[in-house]
Amino acid sequence: MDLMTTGEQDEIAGTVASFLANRLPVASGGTTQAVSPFEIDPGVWQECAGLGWLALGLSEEAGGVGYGLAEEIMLFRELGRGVAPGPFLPGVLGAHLAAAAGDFGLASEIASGETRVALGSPIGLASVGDTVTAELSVVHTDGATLVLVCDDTASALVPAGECDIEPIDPVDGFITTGRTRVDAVASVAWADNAKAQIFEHGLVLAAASAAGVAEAAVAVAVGYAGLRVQFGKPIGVNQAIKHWCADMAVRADGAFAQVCYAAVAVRDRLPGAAVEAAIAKYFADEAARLNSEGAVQIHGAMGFTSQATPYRFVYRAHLLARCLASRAGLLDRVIGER
Amino acid sequence: MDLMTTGEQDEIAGTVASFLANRLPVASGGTTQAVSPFEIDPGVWQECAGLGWLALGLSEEAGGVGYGLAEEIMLFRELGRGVAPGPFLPGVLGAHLAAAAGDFGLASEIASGETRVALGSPIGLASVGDTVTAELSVVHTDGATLVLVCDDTASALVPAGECDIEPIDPVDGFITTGRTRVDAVASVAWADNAKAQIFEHGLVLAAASAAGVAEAAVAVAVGYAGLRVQFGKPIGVNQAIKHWCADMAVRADGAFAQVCYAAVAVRDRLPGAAVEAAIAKYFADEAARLNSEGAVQIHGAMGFTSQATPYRFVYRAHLLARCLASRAGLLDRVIGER
Amino acid sequence: MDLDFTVEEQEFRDEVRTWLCEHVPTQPRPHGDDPDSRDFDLGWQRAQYDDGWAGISWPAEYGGRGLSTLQQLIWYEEYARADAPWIGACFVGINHGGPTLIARAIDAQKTFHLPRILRGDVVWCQGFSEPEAGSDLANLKTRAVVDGNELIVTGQKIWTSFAHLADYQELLVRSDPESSRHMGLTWVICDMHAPGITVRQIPTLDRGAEFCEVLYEEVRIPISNVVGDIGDGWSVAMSTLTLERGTGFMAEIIHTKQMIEALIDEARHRTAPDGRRPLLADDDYARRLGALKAEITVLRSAAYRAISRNRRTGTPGPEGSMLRLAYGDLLQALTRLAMDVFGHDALAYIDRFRNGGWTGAWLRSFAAGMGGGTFEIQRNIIGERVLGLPRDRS
Amino acid sequence: MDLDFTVEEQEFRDEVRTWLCEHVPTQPRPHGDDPDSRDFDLGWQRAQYDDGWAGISWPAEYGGRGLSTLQQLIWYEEYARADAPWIGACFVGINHGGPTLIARAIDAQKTFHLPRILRGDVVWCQGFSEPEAGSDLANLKTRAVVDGNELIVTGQKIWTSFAHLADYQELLVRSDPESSRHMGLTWVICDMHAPGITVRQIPTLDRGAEFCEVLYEEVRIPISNVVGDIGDGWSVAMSTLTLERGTGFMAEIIHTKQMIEALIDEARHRTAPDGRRPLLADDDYARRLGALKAEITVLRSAAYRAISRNRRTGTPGPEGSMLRLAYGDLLQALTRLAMDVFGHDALAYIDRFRNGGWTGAWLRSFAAGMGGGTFEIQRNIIGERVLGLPRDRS
Repeated sequence: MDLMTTGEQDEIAGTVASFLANRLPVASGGTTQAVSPFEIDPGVWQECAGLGWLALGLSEEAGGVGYGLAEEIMLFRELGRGVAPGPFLPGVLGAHLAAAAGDFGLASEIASGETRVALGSPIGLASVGDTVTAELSVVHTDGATLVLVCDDTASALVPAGECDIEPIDPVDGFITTGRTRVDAVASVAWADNAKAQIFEHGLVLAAASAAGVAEAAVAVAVGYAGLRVQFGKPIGVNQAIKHWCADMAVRADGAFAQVCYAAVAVRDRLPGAAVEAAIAKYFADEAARLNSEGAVQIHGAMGFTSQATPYRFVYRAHLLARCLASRAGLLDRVIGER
Repeated sequence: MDLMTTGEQDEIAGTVASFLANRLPVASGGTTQAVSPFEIDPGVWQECAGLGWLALGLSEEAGGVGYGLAEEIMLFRELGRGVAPGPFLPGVLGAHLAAAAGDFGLASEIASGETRVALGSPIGLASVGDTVTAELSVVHTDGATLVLVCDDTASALVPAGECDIEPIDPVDGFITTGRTRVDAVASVAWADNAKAQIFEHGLVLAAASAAGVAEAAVAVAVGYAGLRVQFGKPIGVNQAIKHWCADMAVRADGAFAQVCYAAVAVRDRLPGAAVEAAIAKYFADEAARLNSEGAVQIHGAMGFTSQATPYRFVYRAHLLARCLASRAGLLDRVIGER
Repeated sequence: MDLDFTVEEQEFRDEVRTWLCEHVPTQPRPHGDDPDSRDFDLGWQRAQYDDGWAGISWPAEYGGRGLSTLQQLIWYEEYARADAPWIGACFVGINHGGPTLIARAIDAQKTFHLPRILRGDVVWCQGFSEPEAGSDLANLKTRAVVDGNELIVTGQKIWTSFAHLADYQELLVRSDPESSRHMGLTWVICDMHAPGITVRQIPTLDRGAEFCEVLYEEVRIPISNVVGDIGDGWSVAMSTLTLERGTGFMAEIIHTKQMIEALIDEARHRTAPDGRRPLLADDDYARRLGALKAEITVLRSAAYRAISRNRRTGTPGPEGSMLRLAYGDLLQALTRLAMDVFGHDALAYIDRFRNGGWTGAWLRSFAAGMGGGTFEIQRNIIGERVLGLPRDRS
Repeated sequence: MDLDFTVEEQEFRDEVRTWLCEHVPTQPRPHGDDPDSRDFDLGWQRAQYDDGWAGISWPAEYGGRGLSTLQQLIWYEEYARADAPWIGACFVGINHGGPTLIARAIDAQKTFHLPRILRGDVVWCQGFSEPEAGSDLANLKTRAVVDGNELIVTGQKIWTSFAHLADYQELLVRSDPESSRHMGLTWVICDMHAPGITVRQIPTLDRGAEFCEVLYEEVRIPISNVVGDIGDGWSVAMSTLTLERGTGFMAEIIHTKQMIEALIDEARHRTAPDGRRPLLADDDYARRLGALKAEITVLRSAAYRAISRNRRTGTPGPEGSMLRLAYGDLLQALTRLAMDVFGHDALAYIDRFRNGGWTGAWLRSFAAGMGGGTFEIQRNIIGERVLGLPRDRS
């Protein structure tokens, strides 16, 4: 039993963090993605794919690096900390799904970054299988040729061209978002969830990003509280601020701990893994929300602007909480039959 | 429009408060009522009745003082502040019910303190009318010859002798408590709730007591925070304590304000009065619970003992929250049809 | 203890309701960073002025309506019920600058400015906060040097709402360079079109840009624009802040009460997460909505009691701080719950002035802790001034 | 990153489970104010000792089992799963006094006391807190005067759990009357049967009476009972506190996880407020239960990570404070929710050691913020030591 990261896992995290800091630094100054018409610069995206980010956990026979979920969470935690754009979540899940469906060619196309995948979360009742019928909330629409539709019964990749996605103006203006209703669209690849567990896999990865958001939010809040002087003292000496930061730190710590536990449980198919994954997503979403809100408030009026970074965490927490499954659905999963 | 108390109302409160301080001071030092086998000393009870406390809002033709609900809440607020024992709530409601049912003789027997009434809150589905069938949670059982059973359809007085009440060892050891199941017991008096509104009346009076508990809890917490010195300063200088007290004060203030609003709305049969009463009970129960818990915590280890007073507020808040209607039922009433 | 209104008050309510029903603009207010918002806000102010509804709490001798406390209550209740527009850029003139002039200015200043504010001719803004002096107002550093009959102002202000649209500013400066804290400050009317002023809009997380930074480079302001005496600015500014916490709050409460009712109605018509029933049939959502409805209702009652108390004592008590604190928490809780009710639909940004603009309202609610002192400071005020807890003097 | 146990560890788990299954007392522990509780607690300690399970974390050279970190984890997990008794009156001896002796005592002291503690011959209590020095331990005033080869102790201690049942006390006194704060303190073993000691039990809101006040009137204690040096008591006491936050926490977490599962099961078999369906079919109750289950599960994961970290670094980090803080909040939230689940049935007081003793557990949870520093101080520790926020030095 060892829930700490290994040296190798820490190295993955370090590499991702320094790449993101250099090439995709946490931008502030706008509320919508302004510089480029793309969600992520295509060159940077290809570099990320070239570094193997989309193939970390993919088996070597499917063209992957051969690591597992424990290494993937290190990547997604950093993507959360850096509030990075880019369709990493559906990319990684899509490659796994293609591999599980036996289509190694498609898996490596996705893992190489060539074929981009959007993530479609079903709203209400859906049917996912060799065809897909559902109302979908779609994120990372930019440049996607496939949409990954995923619920707890099955996952499927469907052609984006047949989905007629209507773009919306998203709160998190750094992630391209849309909405659609598909009716019996044929899947390119699909797998039953009992077999491939793409749903639990996705919950853990999304939770890792949310945990990263929660951690980064504490870090900027603590940094500001130590520097900002009011009434002759740094505001961090005040218990109201200090205790707020303490609660945020406890929450962030718990969120990542649960992500680690759930990652191992899903990876090793331990009993109760589905509940562990649901708890990881629920708790990390809450942590990301509460900590990002806390970071805004601790920054005072500055936190309300888009010139400091806390708002980026608020936006991202809001988006992640709506991917794959949300609070009520997750808690129902925690309780089970009733 | 004037939601402040009148001079006459303040006078009632002052009289009640000074009587309670002298004759029924807030006892500490035990977790169960120890001195007497009675919930309230029979002599003191008769004095209270002699002061007209049970007859304040009863019409003069029914042998009452002729005030209304606005004056009754002043009494019940003080009973809450003083965590007083004694079956005041079922007494006042029982007298109103008897009067509404046209039995002025019974009304004045109850109002005079001679006939004592217990309060039975139905658990689950109940039938209340000229006979009563219900599972009942009963408080103020000591010396009661009648039990007031009350829900939002109707209220009834049934003979305690036919109820076979099984006593329980109560958390609030200062109030005698029991449990029973009655099956088609004939009522001595009853009235439809649409006619007599005993249920809403009771919600407002119980809420007034809970608001009083919430207020008294802030007062003792603030008093202790200003006196108790740790690390060379009164603990009240610490924001953690100060802000806790501030939140408690805001809550207590709101609780009593809503009690006043609801009292007027029920008294004057304004539209929406039933919802206002439910909100008063819900919010005052919450305020009593949170403030009594806060008072215990602010007192540190001393608050955990039964030598300081905060535990009395915890006990009483716990009891009041279970009289007539509780959180879930009250909130369902606030939302209405769904 | 009663909730009755007199026949006269009821007639007044009918009059207000009828007028609002006929005159409330039908198009939504332009968003804060839209230059059209100035015209919209001034136009609505002018409409109220034309029919005698401008400055309802201002004394009649200054052109106001001079309503009684209960009439004001009625006005604000009906204002909210009619969904009348947010006061926007007219806020400082009507609720801060104007009342301060009434309290402290000389006749010439009053005669010039008050009618312009009431008529909707001009926009005022407030120049108090500075980058190094946020909550700690007494720490401000923007300096004014007396030069003949002018003040020469150099420095920087921040969080100045609508500075980019404003004609005048209530400006607080340090006129005595040797002074510290509350001493040596001066309150002066600054012409926002004067040379040396640069206004920079600050983008906010709700896509607004009404907060501004204002830079002053040797800006010359006539000494005749000083209100009160040179060096007496703190006392003048404090008379503003006291008024700020006394008026108009009921409109916000009623508006919020309407928001929760609308959200409950929304939940009635949306589908629960299981896809099988209305969202309001889900007990979790229903009770969370019920609890919020209860809280806003309680706040309404507390405000009624505070108003009743004000009527007796004549001055607003410290209860205002308590209500503000509860209100800020509540607005955040309400819009946050709305995000949960709207689920995936909340991914879309919708401006708060537009129909269904819940995401915009949610993002805006992050500012609720910042108007007139943060939550933290409000709690200190309650703890110390209301409850009498000791202050840490270190 | 794994959750695997080796074959040896799994065999060890089987061994623990089998032993506990056969030896855990079947009757409930007597309530804290019952004198039988001493016999019960010592008897259970003796039973563990007899089969080699006493002092599982103590080094073997002192008679302990000397288990590895992971074996301890396994022991505590199985201990909780077997519903083995609360350690009760043996807590201070096993978890405070004993470890301090191991760390700081001389051989003669160790040889005399350690076997007695392990065997369940004696009860120890802790004499640190005083009426005027609660959280502020360095402010203590109970004084000790050296007289030949004795200390003469006069003063008062409070919140001393089980003093009325105890044989020995780890006592912290001020031996230098001129000293202040952390200087001039001495840590000494006090015989609780010595003349001049008066113990008064303090009744608590959960009907317990295990907290005591201890009065010392010229109590003579041999100087040979001093651990460490005279005047070095603070450093000796701090070695105790550090150990306090490191051990046995997993048993509490697992126990709490079992409580929430039992509560969920209870909700499955109770009726919803509407009288028409199981309580667990009510989405409000179900999700509140789900949220608590999630939180305790997260705490388990965080404790696993902290244990993994301890194994690598060899010393428990400040994470202990963080977990304690979360645990205290959670225990209160859990028992409070239980009061809601039990509804009217929660009117009845039931002792926490008895079956269904939820009201007793709820009342006891009010003490959760008081063991090893209040919530407030825990949050200061996290803010300052973990996050590096500045301390207010005033």
